[in-house]
Amino acid sequence: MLSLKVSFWATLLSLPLGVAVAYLLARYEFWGKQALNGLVHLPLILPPVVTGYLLLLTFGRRGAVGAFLEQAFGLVFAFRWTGAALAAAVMAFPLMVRAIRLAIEAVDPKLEQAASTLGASRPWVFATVTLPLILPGVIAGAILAFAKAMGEFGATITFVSNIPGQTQTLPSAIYSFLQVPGGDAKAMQLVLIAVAIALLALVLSEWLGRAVARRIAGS
Amino acid sequence: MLSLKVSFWATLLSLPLGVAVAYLLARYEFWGKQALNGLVHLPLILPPVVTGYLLLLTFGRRGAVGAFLEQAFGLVFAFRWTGAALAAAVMAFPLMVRAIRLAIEAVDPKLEQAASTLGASRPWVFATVTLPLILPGVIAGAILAFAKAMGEFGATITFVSNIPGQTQTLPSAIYSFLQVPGGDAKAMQLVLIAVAIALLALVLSEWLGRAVARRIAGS
Amino acid sequence: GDVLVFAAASLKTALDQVAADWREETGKQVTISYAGSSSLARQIEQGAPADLFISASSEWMDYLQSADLITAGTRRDLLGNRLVMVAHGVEVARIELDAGTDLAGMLGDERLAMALVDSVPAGVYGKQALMSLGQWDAVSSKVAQTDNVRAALALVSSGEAPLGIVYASDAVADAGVSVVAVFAQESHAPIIYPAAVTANSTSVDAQAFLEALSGPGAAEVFRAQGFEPLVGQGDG
Amino acid sequence: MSLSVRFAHRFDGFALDVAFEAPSGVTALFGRSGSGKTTVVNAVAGLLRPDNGHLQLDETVLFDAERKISVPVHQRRLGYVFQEGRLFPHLSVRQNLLYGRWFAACGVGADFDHVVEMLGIGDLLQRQPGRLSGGEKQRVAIGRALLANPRLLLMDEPLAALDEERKAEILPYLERLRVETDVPVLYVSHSMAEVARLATTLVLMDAGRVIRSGPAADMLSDPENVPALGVRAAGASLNATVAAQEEDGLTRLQASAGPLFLPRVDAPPGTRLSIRILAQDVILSRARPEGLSALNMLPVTVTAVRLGDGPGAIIQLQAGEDLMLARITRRSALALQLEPGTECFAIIKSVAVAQSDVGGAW
Amino acid sequence: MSLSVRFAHRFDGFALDVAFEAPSGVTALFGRSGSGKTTVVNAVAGLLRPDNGHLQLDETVLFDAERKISVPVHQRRLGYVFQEGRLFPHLSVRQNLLYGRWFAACGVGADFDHVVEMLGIGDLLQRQPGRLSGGEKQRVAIGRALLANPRLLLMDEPLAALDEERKAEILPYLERLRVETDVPVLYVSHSMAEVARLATTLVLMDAGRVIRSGPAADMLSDPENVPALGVRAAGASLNATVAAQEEDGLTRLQASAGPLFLPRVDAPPGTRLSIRILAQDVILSRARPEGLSALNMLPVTVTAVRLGDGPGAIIQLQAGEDLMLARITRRSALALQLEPGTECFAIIKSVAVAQSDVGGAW
Ligand SMILES: Nc1ncnc2c1ncn2[C@@H]1O[C@H](COP(=O)(O)OP(=O)(O)OP(=O)(O)O)[C@@H](O)[C@H]1O
Ligand SMILES: Nc1ncnc2c1ncn2[C@@H]1O[C@H](COP(=O)(O)OP(=O)(O)OP(=O)(O)O)[C@@H](O)[C@H]1O
Ligand SMILES: [Mg+2]
Ligand SMILES: [Mg+2]
Repeated sequence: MLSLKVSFWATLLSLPLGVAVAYLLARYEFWGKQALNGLVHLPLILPPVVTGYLLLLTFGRRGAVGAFLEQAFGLVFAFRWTGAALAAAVMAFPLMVRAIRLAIEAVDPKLEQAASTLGASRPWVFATVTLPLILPGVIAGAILAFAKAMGEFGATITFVSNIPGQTQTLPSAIYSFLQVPGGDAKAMQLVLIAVAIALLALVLSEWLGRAVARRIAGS
Repeated sequence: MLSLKVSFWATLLSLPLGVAVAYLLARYEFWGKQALNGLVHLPLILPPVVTGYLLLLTFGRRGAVGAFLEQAFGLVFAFRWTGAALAAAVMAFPLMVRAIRLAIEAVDPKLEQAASTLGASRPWVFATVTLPLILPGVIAGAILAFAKAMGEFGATITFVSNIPGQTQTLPSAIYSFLQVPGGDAKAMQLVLIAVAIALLALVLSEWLGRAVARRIAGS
Repeated sequence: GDVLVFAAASLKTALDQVAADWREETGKQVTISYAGSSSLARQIEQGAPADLFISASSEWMDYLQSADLITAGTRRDLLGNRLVMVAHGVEVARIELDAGTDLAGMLGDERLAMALVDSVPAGVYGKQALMSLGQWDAVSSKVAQTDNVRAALALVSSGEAPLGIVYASDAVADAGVSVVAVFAQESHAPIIYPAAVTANSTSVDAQAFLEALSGPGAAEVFRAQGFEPLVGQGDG
Repeated sequence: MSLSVRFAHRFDGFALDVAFEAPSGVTALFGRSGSGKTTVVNAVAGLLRPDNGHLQLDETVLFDAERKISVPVHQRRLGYVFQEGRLFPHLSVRQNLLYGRWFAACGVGADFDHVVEMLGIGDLLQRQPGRLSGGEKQRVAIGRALLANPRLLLMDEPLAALDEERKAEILPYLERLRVETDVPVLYVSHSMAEVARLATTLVLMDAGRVIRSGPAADMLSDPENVPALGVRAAGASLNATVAAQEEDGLTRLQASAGPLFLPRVDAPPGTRLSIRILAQDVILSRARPEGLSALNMLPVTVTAVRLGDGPGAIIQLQAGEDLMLARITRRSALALQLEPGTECFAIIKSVAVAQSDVGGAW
Repeated sequence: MSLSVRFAHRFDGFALDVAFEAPSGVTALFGRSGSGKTTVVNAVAGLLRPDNGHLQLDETVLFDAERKISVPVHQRRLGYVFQEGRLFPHLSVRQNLLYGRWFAACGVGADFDHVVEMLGIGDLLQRQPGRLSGGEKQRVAIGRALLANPRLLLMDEPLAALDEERKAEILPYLERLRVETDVPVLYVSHSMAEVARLATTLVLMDAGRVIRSGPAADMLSDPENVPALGVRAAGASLNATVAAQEEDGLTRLQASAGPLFLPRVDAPPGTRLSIRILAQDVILSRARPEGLSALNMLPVTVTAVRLGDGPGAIIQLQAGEDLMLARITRRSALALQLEPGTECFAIIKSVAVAQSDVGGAW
């Protein structure tokens, strides 16, 4: 199903960036930190329509970045499912970053220090100590992002429209049904499907997170 | 400004419940835990319109809960700013719970054990050890919720509609401007205001969270 | 698909039906993207691959036309609609709406549900109608505005608001409301759903589907959904 | 008050099965790393729920697997000094110290100023635990437990991180606690010196089982226990009364076998003390030697000779009314022809008796 | 290899200003709780950036405040045993042990199986650290540091949580490390016995300053240092050669002043050993006493008498080519009329010399 594909890729591809940004925000002080922080939260604050519109202006075919990406890499977002994934990723990004950042802040820097005394450089410390320890947080972030992506529709429909088979995600289909008299029943069916999928993902992630946490606690 | 008031109360009043639910999910195993977890995440998954509609059916004047609340306490949500706050709170709840839950899971149970050996009962342990230690997480959760509340509009307008001066929040005003050709400029002005407010809250909370964390680290 | 249509969301039921019929007839596939007229128009402005645009108001079509984004000569007024007042409940007595009606009194301290009166077309028309009846000043403070007509209808249907102003096409299928009055056509600007082939359409079938939409078969479908087909009233 | 412990518990890879009585006074748990000491203490605290067994403090059943009783941790009124500190990072040192007070049934309890002074943490009261040194943390943890006004003290290697001087300051306090209150103390330590000084009861653990337990004085002076305690820890206690403070800084005590001179013991004449004398600090002589720097020579009678497998021998001696142990080489034992009934002299250097081996009243 | 340390740093409420040299071998940092030992080690590790100063390992400048040099922690090639363990909770014991190996420049380094066996953690390799006892954690931490193939070992109270037996197993290994490699070791400990056994260099710290530092043998046999070290820790080392293993389990050694009998020392005849004899374990006699259980009597000459304020006295003795210390009461010193030049006999019990006081080659 398209929605699944969109949410999956949106989550998967934004995860590394999310971890990177969260790490940056949690562990470094730099000029413009608050600006970055604000930028990350922006999609949460803005009405989705505005976000979608801004995406359209930036990543649309006529948009600055969009045109460049198309020329340089043949990468088109506008009115493709990739665009839906982009919109979902952007909307879900603040949730993901927050969750991961909280997890990073909870890691005891003393363990990272111990790793560095044993010869691990910063990237290695991150890969071998920080990352495994924040895994439950990363999973939580990913699941939040996935759920959000499954539910996202305001920005998506504004950015890439609602083209069946191409950019129509579950929520935008729900939206269309809700716009016409008598569509409620149909809409509710779709809602149930969406809820079922998201809950499944949720339970899966809970279970995964628990397993990881248990492994760490060693009990 | 109404949006501020709505977001503020939505955040403030849902905070205790958020902490309670997060604690429950983080520290206990019980029958129906996954169901509760799913319920909490529901507003994230569902299109906001659907959430708004469900709120209308439940908390509307003719809704089961709404009618009861009106009779029992004279508490009316429909077409009041209180309703907008309710909608915002419901929409923001998953974000808040996730953040707080992550923080709780990062607290070392050994410290809680230490407190209980010193005579603190469970609620006291929570109040004197767990809560202070998760404060940065609670602040993060609150700020996420506040930001989300500031940006929330789909569920709000569906539930309490848009009564200027009573339930018209910033996002719905922005939406209105975007509906007419040439309204973009006006909409962007409002967007800037919204962004400014939210960023202010963000910076404030960052600062607060940092102060708390520094106090705990003692450095 | 052979033709990609960008259409206002309120047309979904009818358009889906027409598109299905047309495919049976011609074997051609029509794909329809439903969203708010404003979103769709902006997307077309940004190069969306739409072949045909059906707007819920003239405004957004004018906007595209002035930017030369629709093929000259293909624009036509496809449908009209009527504005009605609905009340909560089944078979509610009709209301005589004129300057003397005490609409505010009927509402008491309850609300009149409408779409956004300054931006969403149904709301704009409703406000015009109430103004022409001299009712606006009395009820303006009691209006509950929603972001689309369907939400306004839901407010009435659920009993949250006793009265609401919606399109006739919306009132058709909702069992929880009854139409208590139909606003006179002259009391507001004409409600028109214009359609046009976009300027950068590459589909050879777009014009054909537009013709089919204006045809008698389509008219029947539209009428069944509460719309008023305006065949032959286009400007081009 | 008295604590009775009997329970079994399994981790995967480790099984624990213990039973012992801890009367009032200090009960020391002694055993190798990994032998299950912390696990026992955790079970008594209620932090671990054993698979089965029974825990009782006086009349109060704390835990009973069969009757499904388990008093919640916070109602057990404990003072627990954890092996790893566990200070509350968000509270200042002062708040940490006073934490237990919030919940303590009002009662006399330890005096704040006194505890702070003894632990030498007066300068640290406003600090956060994150800014303390390892030993400072441990001292605060001790203070926190003492100030909680507990009915049962659990101390898991409380002094391991501390230097000798600081230990020497804290030990007398713990001793006084033992003497002045009847709070039972469960005390885990690797240091036989601490154990010997403090313990009224000694529980020897190995691989999850109690191998021996009983009154510390008996356990320590029993030659049979030497292998378990380690040869360097064996020794016995003499009971003595302070006779006089002499002017060159020595204190003269009277034991039942004769006078004993020790470096200044701060106690008025008449005080009854228990003095631990390590077996390895005792030299035996058939004749009364002359011209030695050692001041103490007690006439004793050999009551038992235990030749070990190695080069050493443990000789049990009757010194007046008390028993003593001497550890000498097997070669000397043979050379001196020591056997039960042999009369000889036990030579003890004054300075070999550490301040930490001079205990409170008996 | 040699480490040179000189730096100053201020916390609020605590100022540190130290300078010392740590040549290859073990440099022990000794001082009270809170005197700044961990802070020094952290600065050497690079975990703390001092306000100013200079750190150098051989030719490599690790830190220089003026030249703004600070080698990143991970390039300093350290093995750091932290005061609080700091095992990686998400890795198994085996993975913890091998962590440093991933990054170590390939080299010979310590042998995995050997270290595991010595530390007695063979059964724990598959466990997570959360399921270890306190002492087990500390042992894994020691192993992790040893296996990192370091150029500099930092050990902050590595043995504090361990029982005597385990200590006795680990100490010889550390000693061998000292002898066989030239990795400098900075060693923090509260136990004078450990320090005396291991240290080649001794740094005494108090309140953030180095009060004395120098070669351990000199420092320990200098009567002037007795107050700083604590009376019970004072003592000196005799150099001796293993002469024969006798059949009753004793080992005969030859020191420059005469023969010494000790409980079995596992070393072939000819091995040169350094034997630490605590001042308090020495008894002095003007005449050669007869019929004593003590086997070792060395003819010595008094070289210095230091009467303290208290009841004790420290006597420095020339025993052949070595110096020794004896701690006796002031009363005995006067009674025996000891003064520089006096000839007498030093009596040392064989069993009083602990295995942990018999050190490696000199
Ligand atoms: N959660 C656990 N799961 C499995 N084994 C455990 C667990 N906790 C402790 N153990 C094992 O139980 C044994 C006893 O542990 P305990 O902590 O009681 O030892 P201890 O006597 O306190 O040792 P130490 O002196 O080193 O602190 C150890 O072998 C340890 O590895
Ligand atoms: N972050 C900090 N801020 C302020 N003071 C500190 C900080 N860290 C340590 N101190 C203080 O510096 C002094 C030295 O601490 P350090 O940890 O070096 O002591 P230590 O000699 O290792 O003691 P211990 O034997 O107890 O571990 C202590 O008085 C401690 O309170
Ligand atoms: Mg333990
Ligand atoms: Mg330290």
